[in-house]
Amino acid sequence: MMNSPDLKVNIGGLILKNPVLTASGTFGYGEEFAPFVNLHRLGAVVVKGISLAPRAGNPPPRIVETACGMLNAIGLENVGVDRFLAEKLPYLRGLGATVIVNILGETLDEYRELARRLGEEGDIAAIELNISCPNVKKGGVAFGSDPKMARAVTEAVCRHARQPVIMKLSPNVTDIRVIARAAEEGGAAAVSLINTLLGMAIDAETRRPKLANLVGGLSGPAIKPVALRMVWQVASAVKIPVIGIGGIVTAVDAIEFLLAGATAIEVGTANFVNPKATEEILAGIRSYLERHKMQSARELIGALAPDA
Amino acid sequence: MMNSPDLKVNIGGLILKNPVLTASGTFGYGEEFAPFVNLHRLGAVVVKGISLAPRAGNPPPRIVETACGMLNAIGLENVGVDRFLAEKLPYLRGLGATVIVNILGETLDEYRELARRLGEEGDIAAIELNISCPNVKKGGVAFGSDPKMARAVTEAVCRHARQPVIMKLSPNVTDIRVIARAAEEGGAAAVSLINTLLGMAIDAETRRPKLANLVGGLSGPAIKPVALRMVWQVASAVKIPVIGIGGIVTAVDAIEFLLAGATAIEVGTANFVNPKATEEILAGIRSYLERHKMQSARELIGALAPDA
Amino acid sequence: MADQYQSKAKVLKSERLATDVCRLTLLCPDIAKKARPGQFVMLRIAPAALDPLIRRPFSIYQTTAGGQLQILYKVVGKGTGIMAGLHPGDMVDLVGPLGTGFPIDVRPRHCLIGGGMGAAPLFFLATWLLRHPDAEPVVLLGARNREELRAIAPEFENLGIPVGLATDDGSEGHHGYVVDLLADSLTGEERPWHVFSCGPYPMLRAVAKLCHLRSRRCHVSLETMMACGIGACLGCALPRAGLNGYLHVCRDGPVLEAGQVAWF
Amino acid sequence: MADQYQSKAKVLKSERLATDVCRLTLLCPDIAKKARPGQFVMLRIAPAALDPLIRRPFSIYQTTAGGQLQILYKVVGKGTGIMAGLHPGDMVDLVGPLGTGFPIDVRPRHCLIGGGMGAAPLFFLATWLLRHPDAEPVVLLGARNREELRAIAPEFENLGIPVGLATDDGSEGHHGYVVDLLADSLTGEERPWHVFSCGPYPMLRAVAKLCHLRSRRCHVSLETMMACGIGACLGCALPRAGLNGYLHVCRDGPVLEAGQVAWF
Ligand SMILES: Cc1cc2nc3c(=O)[nH]c(=O)nc-3n(C[C@H](O)[C@H](O)[C@H](O)COP(=O)(O)OP(=O)(O)OC[C@H]3O[C@@H](n4cnc5c(N)ncnc54)[C@H](O)[C@@H]3O)c2cc1C
Ligand SMILES: Cc1cc2nc3c(=O)[nH]c(=O)nc-3n(C[C@H](O)[C@H](O)[C@H](O)COP(=O)(O)OP(=O)(O)OC[C@H]3O[C@@H](n4cnc5c(N)ncnc54)[C@H](O)[C@@H]3O)c2cc1C
Ligand SMILES: Cc1cc2nc3c(=O)[nH]c(=O)nc-3n(C[C@H](O)[C@H](O)[C@H](O)COP(=O)(O)O)c2cc1C
Ligand SMILES: Cc1cc2nc3c(=O)[nH]c(=O)nc-3n(C[C@H](O)[C@H](O)[C@H](O)COP(=O)(O)O)c2cc1C
Ligand code: FES
Ligand code: FES
Repeated sequence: MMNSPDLKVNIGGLILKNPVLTASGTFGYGEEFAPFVNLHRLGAVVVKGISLAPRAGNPPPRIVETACGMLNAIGLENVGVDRFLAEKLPYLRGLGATVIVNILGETLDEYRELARRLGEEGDIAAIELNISCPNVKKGGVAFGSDPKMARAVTEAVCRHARQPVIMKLSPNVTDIRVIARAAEEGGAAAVSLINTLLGMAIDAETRRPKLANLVGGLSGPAIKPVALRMVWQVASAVKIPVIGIGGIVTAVDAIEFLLAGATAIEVGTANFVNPKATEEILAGIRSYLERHKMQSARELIGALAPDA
Repeated sequence: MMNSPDLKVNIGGLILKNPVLTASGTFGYGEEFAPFVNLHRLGAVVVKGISLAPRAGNPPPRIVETACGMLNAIGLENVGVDRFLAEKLPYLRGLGATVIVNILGETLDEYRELARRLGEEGDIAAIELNISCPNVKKGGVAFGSDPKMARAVTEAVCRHARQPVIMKLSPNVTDIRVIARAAEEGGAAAVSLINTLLGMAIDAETRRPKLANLVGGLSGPAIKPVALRMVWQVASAVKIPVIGIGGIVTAVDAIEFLLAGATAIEVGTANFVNPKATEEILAGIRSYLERHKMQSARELIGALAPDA
Repeated sequence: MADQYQSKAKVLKSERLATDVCRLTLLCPDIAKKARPGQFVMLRIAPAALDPLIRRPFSIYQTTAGGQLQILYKVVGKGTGIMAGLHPGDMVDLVGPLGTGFPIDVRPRHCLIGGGMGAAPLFFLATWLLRHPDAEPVVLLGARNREELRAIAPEFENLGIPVGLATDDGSEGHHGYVVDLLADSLTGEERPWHVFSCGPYPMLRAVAKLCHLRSRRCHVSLETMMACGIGACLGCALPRAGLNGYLHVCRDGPVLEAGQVAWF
Repeated sequence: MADQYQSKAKVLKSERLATDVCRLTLLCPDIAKKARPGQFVMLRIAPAALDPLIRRPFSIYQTTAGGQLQILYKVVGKGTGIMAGLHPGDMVDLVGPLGTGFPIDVRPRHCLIGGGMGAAPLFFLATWLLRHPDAEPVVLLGARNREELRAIAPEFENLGIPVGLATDDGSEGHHGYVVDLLADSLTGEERPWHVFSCGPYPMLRAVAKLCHLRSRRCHVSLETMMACGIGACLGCALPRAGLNGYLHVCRDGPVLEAGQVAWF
């Protein structure tokens, strides 16, 4: 009999039990999914983006469905780093989940301070740096589309964090490889992509935008082809691991990202559609490996055949 | 009784009977849709992109379905300008259709020569300049993402064409307004957007790309939120008219683009899904105007209410 | 939050009660068993496709001991349009039971006031209240017209409790808003009144205002756009009274004390 | 191209003939009336949703005077999975009839060789050939196993013509490829043979090669990815013999003379 395939992957020194992670903002603080998923079985739980101070977020409507996708303009509502550490982290710790904290700031100082605070917590496995969220006017967009600023944030965070730092990239740029390389040069242990595409929805009857914020971030299966292309481009442009995100719903989707060069993947909008998505994807990757008689999930990474 | 609403719109001096056009490459040379649509009733028929010499296009597979969209890497297959003028244009002329010719070249000289040739034809209403098709390695991408080159092509074509020139914009850029302004400065009578988003699809079983060309252009309802956002951004960045394209399937979709600031719209992938889409959209816009007691389609242009 | 399930449910019955009012009967024992009045489910209508992508929230209309769960709904768009075409034997996918239910205290008298499909959770509530011998609930129902009202009212009338009716077009009952009937219903001071309401936002606002002026305890069941239904996406935000941040309707609600809400 | 229609068609029957082989009977008089063997339709399976977005091409299996049109199909993915769940009364949307049909010339003898669902257009062709008293068609059918073969073969057998059978697993007929039966079938030189084939690409290539070596006239019905089916998208390209540009299967085909194709 064959051994069960080895699912471990290495994200810049951090060994994860498997390549299936949750995407920030789509999995709450983890607890919300406890009725549906065994959190400790996931590669990691990436929690909702945390800022230094709590944020109330944008006025509603904040979300709207689009064709095979959704727009969100949550406005980075979160409990702030203090309450996160006091109220949310202990629960995940208690379950033995691997925790990655997604952070966001509006200034270099905020990022630095967040990195310092989280660095003090031994059981936070990694920090994911969100410099790409398109919803907030200040900061967000500029950091994510300017390679110099992207590099500066990465450097600042890496200097203060004790954990590996994952830089999360925005797709709303002409050449995402340039930003990925800036993150690599800044010391990022890995890059994750893509964050949402900037989009808009209008109600033809009322003639008003469907989101109070006018524009929002597009996610879900609709964006998968764009995400897959960018992961494939970035994987050959940097030497650090790439985490693939965007429209992953099934194990087949996840495997496509691994083949395109991702070392791990994050499941986002699919968690809303199918709360059990992450565990089902994990099971599906395992049975794919068994069916194809592969020993390790790592054999899939970048294993795209050269020609159609 | 109220008069039937006025559907006429003005694209840089060219008066179109209504704002419903076809998107290049999705309506063949018009003739293919004659069993389904009265071509002369449309605002204009925008034909498949024409180059100076005929092009055979890319090897198959050229298309693949994605969630609420499709990827194509046709490779700009077309009969070339000579056969277009000799074999295709007369049919459309005979039906009394308003014809806009989409053109593509790999050098400034090719664009110039195409503009000159088409300029000689009195019954071509306008030229749409495709500098954004992501499928062809040479030329295409560079012109579309560099404002200087975009301006240079526009100037070259405008100098030689007798018709209004519409510059078609690529969405694969950090700030589409910059390219739109370059086109405006170059003398474009209008801009049309968006062309396809660059995407990719992989077959997890064979581990091969699903398109022989590896990457292709994403179109269809999936991209509508991105298109709508870009149209809204560009409409407030330039003074020339904007033609909205991207995922339009129904009259409601079309009206959303008009509200976002488009003067006219082009229907693309929807023609495959519903060959009668263009005429149905036209009928739907008319009944919307009647229901809302509006005299003219022009009242909808940019009429987005300021706040949600 | 432990008692939440994701379950595939078989369609047992798919009925049309009026032109655009339908009722779906599903077999879903785990959710049916735990559901309380005011709670809702998130329904994935066409699990084989990615459009519609996002689940749709529906109040639970009724459950049976046999593990059945009913939804009363109006066809308003794509998802409900597809729902109306479901056949017995088709499979849907449910997440639930979700949200807070109506707080049930049998000391006061209860006035249940619903507009349109807002009747759905109130019917479930009425059946629960009637389990208690002291309960004397009063129901007020509003609908656009007689046809819609006839799709909703009979099941309440069969409970043998007083039911006041109103239609927008006057084709049955009071010609006007159902809220117009509320003031006259909240009479008798032997027992305090507790008002429960569900329906369109302007109606709930009017109910909340009247209850505030009359110092009646009032709970409303509210709707916002929801992506997850379980408190994870933060999409269902509703301004909190005093504009002190946001409530999240899927988790803090959908049933909220009227005073918690910043009414606009 | 004038005789093409876009029509809403009502599902009359939705049958499962084997584990993954189904047959759909639609009421679609305009298309049924004009359809010829070898032509196909583009089916929009779930017109109320945008996923699956692109129409799916299916050969026409049979038409009736009453305006019915049948499709024989295998459940292979999302679209056909949803098709298999259609109920009588559901509506689908068709574009057709599309493409070139089989060129019918009654002077030669005809050998129809089909693999799997490739049998579908050949059945329509067989019924047309039999309208002519001189026709003596021979049919060869291949399938994965007996179950699949039994879903396909009986209707051919009922026509009272010779039917040769093969299965991949040997559970019925020849154990191996149906092409293995072809050489022995093309005997007798009184009338020239005309071979018509539809099935998986490797099978068609083998048929084309054998016919080329034996100088038999051969038409094949090919499949490529199609978005429009009407010659507009240029997606259905197939390399032309001599690698001299591309054929477009929806318009130049799906039935092509074997010699037109660059076989790989
Ligand atoms: C807690 C709760 C309980 C509800 N209970 C009932 C009920 O018992 N019976 C009933 O008929 N309706 C109920 N609704 C409303 C119901 O969810 C919508 O009518 C339904 O989602 C419409 O789907 P659609 O695809 O047909 O409409 P669409 O065409 O998608 O949109 C039409 C409108 O439906 C609403 N809607 C669509 N998607 C959502 C969503 N994900 N979350 C919230 N609203 C949405 C929006 O107002 C939207 O403008 C409830 C809503 C909530 C939040
Ligand atoms: C001219 C023609 C006639 C056909 N006739 C029949 C028939 O009579 N019976 C039958 O069972 N099948 C027939 N097919 C194949 C049939 O179109 C596919 O099996 C069907 O589209 C699968 O859809 P799906 O959504 O289930 O598969 P998906 O999950 O979407 O994909 C599975 C596979 O189906 C094929 N496919 C999917 N979409 C298309 C498309 N738009 N165009 C072409 N191929 C596609 C591809 O090979 C794809 O890899 C025919 C194909 C063509 C081109
Ligand atoms: C409701 C919602 C909230 C999100 N919040 C965050 C966030 O706080 N930080 C972040 O980096 N990304 C956030 N994202 C982006 C996701 O993490 C992910 O990058 C994106 O949704 C694409 O993946 P998907 O298509 O699988 O959803 C959010 C996405 C959604 C839908
Ligand atoms: C099959 C196909 C071929 C296309 N060919 C061209 C082309 O030749 N020239 C061009 O400018 N755009 C071309 N496009 C882009 C469309 O004109 C349009 O910009 C794009 O598809 C977005 O619109 P849609 O979502 O409505 O399809 C093509 C699109 C498709 C799907
Ligand atoms: S619907 Fe997601 S948090 Fe309420
Ligand atoms: S399928 Fe579109 S050209 Fe053949």
